Amino acid sequence: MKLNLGGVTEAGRSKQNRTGNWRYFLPVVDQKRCNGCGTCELFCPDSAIEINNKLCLINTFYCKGCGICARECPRSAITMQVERGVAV
Amino acid sequence: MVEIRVHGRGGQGSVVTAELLAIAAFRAGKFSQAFPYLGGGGERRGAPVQAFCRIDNKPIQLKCQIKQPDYLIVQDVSLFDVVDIFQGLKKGGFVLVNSANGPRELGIQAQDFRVYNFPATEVALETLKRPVMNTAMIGAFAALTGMFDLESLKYAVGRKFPGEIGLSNVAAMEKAFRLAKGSSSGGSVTGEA
Amino acid sequence: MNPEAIKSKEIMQGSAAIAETIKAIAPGVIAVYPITPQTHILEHLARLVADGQLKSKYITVESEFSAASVIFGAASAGVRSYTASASQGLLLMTEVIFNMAGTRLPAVITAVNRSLSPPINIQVDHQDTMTLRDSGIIQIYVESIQEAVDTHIQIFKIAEDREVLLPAMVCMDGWILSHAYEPVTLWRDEAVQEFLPPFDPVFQVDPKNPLTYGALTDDDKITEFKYMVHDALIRSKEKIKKVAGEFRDAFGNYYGDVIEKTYTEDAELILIAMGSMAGTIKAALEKLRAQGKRVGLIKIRSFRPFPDQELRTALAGAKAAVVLDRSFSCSSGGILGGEIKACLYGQGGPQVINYALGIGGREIYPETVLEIVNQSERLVESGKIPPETIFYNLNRELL
Amino acid sequence: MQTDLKKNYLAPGHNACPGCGVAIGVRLILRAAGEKVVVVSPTGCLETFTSPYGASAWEVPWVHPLFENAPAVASGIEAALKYKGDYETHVIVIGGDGATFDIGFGALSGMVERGHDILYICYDNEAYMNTGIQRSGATPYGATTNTTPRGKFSRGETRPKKDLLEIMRAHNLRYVASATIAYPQDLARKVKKGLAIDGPAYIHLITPCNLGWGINPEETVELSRLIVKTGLFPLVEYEDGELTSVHKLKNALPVEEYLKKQKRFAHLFEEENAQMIAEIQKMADQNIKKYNLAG
Repeated sequence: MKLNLGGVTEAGRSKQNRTGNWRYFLPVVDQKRCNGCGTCELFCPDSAIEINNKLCLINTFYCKGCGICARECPRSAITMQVERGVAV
Repeated sequence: MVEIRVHGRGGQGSVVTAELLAIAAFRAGKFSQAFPYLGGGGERRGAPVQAFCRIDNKPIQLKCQIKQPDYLIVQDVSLFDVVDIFQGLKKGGFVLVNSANGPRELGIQAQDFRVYNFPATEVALETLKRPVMNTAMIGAFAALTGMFDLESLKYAVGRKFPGEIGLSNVAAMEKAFRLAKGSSSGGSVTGEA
Repeated sequence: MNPEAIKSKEIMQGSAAIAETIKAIAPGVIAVYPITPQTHILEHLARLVADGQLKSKYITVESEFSAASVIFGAASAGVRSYTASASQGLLLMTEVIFNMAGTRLPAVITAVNRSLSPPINIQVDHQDTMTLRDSGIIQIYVESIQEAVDTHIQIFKIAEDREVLLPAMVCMDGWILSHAYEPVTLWRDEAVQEFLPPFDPVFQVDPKNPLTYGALTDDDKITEFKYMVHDALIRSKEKIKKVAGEFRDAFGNYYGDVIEKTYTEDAELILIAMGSMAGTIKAALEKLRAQGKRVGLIKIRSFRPFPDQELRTALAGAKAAVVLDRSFSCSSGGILGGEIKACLYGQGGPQVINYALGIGGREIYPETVLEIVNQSERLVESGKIPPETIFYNLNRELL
Repeated sequence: MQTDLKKNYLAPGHNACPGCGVAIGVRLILRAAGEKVVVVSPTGCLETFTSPYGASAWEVPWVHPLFENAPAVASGIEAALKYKGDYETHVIVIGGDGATFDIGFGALSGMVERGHDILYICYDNEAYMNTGIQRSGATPYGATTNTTPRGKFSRGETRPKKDLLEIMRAHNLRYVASATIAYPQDLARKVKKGLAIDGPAYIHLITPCNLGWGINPEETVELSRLIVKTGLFPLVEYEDGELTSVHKLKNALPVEEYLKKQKRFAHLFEEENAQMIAEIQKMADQNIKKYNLAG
């Protein structure tokens, strides 16, 4: 693809990047405890959480596993679990 | 081509003198050019200043200072101690000094040039109530050289200084012109060849 | 001259003439910071804004660095923008100028040439703008106030051309042009506007189309981005030529395209110079020609883009090229001289004699030119042309 | 907790470190600011992790010029938009503490002094993090960085950080506030206020850097909360020169609670440095008194 003049580049193309493979720990949501308040979504630096119909969904394509969601969840509904295949 | 060099100190309107002469010459249908030399780093009052004016019948290509002037205008006698005023002055050249004192009293050994003096500061103080003598010097210079018509000079002063200040400067210039014209053989103007 | 395009024919100060021309060009944003000898331009513009004659956003910034940055921002938002500076101010802008070129923003700067510190000196030489030569900015040097006026009108058209999109600079000698009074023809605003189409950028900062400016790039693309600037600057040469021709058609004035040749056809010795000294050289040439000396002049209008091919062609028949540099690169010598040697190397052109002169306002008189021509003739005759730059009238007693 | 605006203007897939405080801050800022914005960012972490060519994370127009000129570039953009008759689009600068306190301070001062209608937000992580943790004018007393290391003769940064909030107040801005990412509603409200006023506004946003502060990625928000709760970073708001809101602290926590979690302050807990902690406690107490946080 030809380069744009002056290095001007299109919006939002970072979405193509898989940052999920940076992860050692995966947030796992206990949907019974979760009430879909959205605190985790608000604090997720990677825009990897979606609250859909009061349901908290982790986008593992992007989630880097920082654990802020688990730490900040007011109902302790998220736990960080060792990612499969990752030696700790 | 005629080349005029103006010597003065910052604040005496020397740069403007060169500009006014250039404007007047252009008004009279000539090609002309004026520009300053501000040595010593800038636009400060009291610092020695030189300004230059060229007048010709064809477009002027030269973009340099005037090394061998035909005419010198000296706005401040104190500069004789500081600057080599006469440097490069052409044989038969013309010098107008702002002073009530004649060349001999000023200690000028006129050799191959003519020196005139005119008390422009006095005229300026009388007319403008301020010691800004450049327009008076221009009036005297025009009268003594015959190089400029008064109408073109009045236009130049009016363009540079619109309003009241322009009118009083025109008055100073006209007064100096009359005085210098009337006494070019003596009186307050001394000529020496 | 096209009489219908004329607004006035007056003797006026160079700075005022530039300001009046900028008014006709009507940039949307003007950023200003005072530095001698450029201040008269921005003061005149301020009066035009104060009187409502100029509708630009006039921004009095806190440094030249910010002046350049403000016009960077305005240009990124698709608005024609302008500033003027000199000397240290231009160097303070350096980082932004590289950034403007790389981001392909066609803002215009009037560079009123002045020496660099230390020691501090407010007189003319070309060290300031020549130091910016690697940035990607277009640089056109002018000889007279009229040429400065006309070049400003041309340069916006060149810079804003979609095939160019680079910042541009009109380099005019401090004092000799900025503070001089010369007869100047100013052009009617309508005629200027007709000549100069509105700035129509390829990209612009706009919430309707959210683009990212100033991206990060690694080694996989960086050479290509930089090459694109290099290439656009080379290609701007054709635009400079084209716009010079269009200007002649519209207004009647012409100063050559990227170079201007005077008496070069049969010349054995060709002087090469930039800026106002070309006028003094032309006056000296009249005397030399009257003496039967076959001496000519090439005035370089466009230093960036560099007129390499044009110089090779114009110099083909000459015995020697005498390059008069108003700047130099420490330990290497005259900058223009060095570039001309490089462009002639291996091409079978004339020998190059390089003088550095006119530094910090040291005057260049017709006599200076005559003496340099004499010296150069002797050097050619002796076959002992020094490879290094000759510092003309260097007072060794002071060293 | 309510998340009133779901639109995300910082796309996922950016290169911020896991748990990055700046990324959280920028998401919250953009969410509050909405679509009609132009963001200008100086060189820094934010610029680096959001802007690879062909992979930008920005969903709003965004300009990165240089390290030290974002406020001036923003000034030019604001002037150009107004010149074009666009009075709706907001211009926001989001820059780090290095760009704000140090290298770009002149440009910031000029921008606000000239009265440009721009919201300037400093994300302050208290050192040059992008270049690998070197001190800045925002580095607090006692903190170690790679240019203020613990050594035989050194116990970290020797000077208190520059009080930029007061410096901006001295510019007579109509709106000056401090915020952290730990209080997102407060931050959103302040961003909206800063944008609503005509003229320049300044928000000082504290955002921990995990790497630079020596904390775990999951602790970012927690540390932003602790710095407030100790009184070391009061959340305040000035409108037209008047202090109009403060975040009250019923029982301020001792500064140790905040300091002990960070490797950059680890040496303060050595016996010989106890006085330094007392110094820092004094700073917190002065804040509590100055803003009447306890009352």
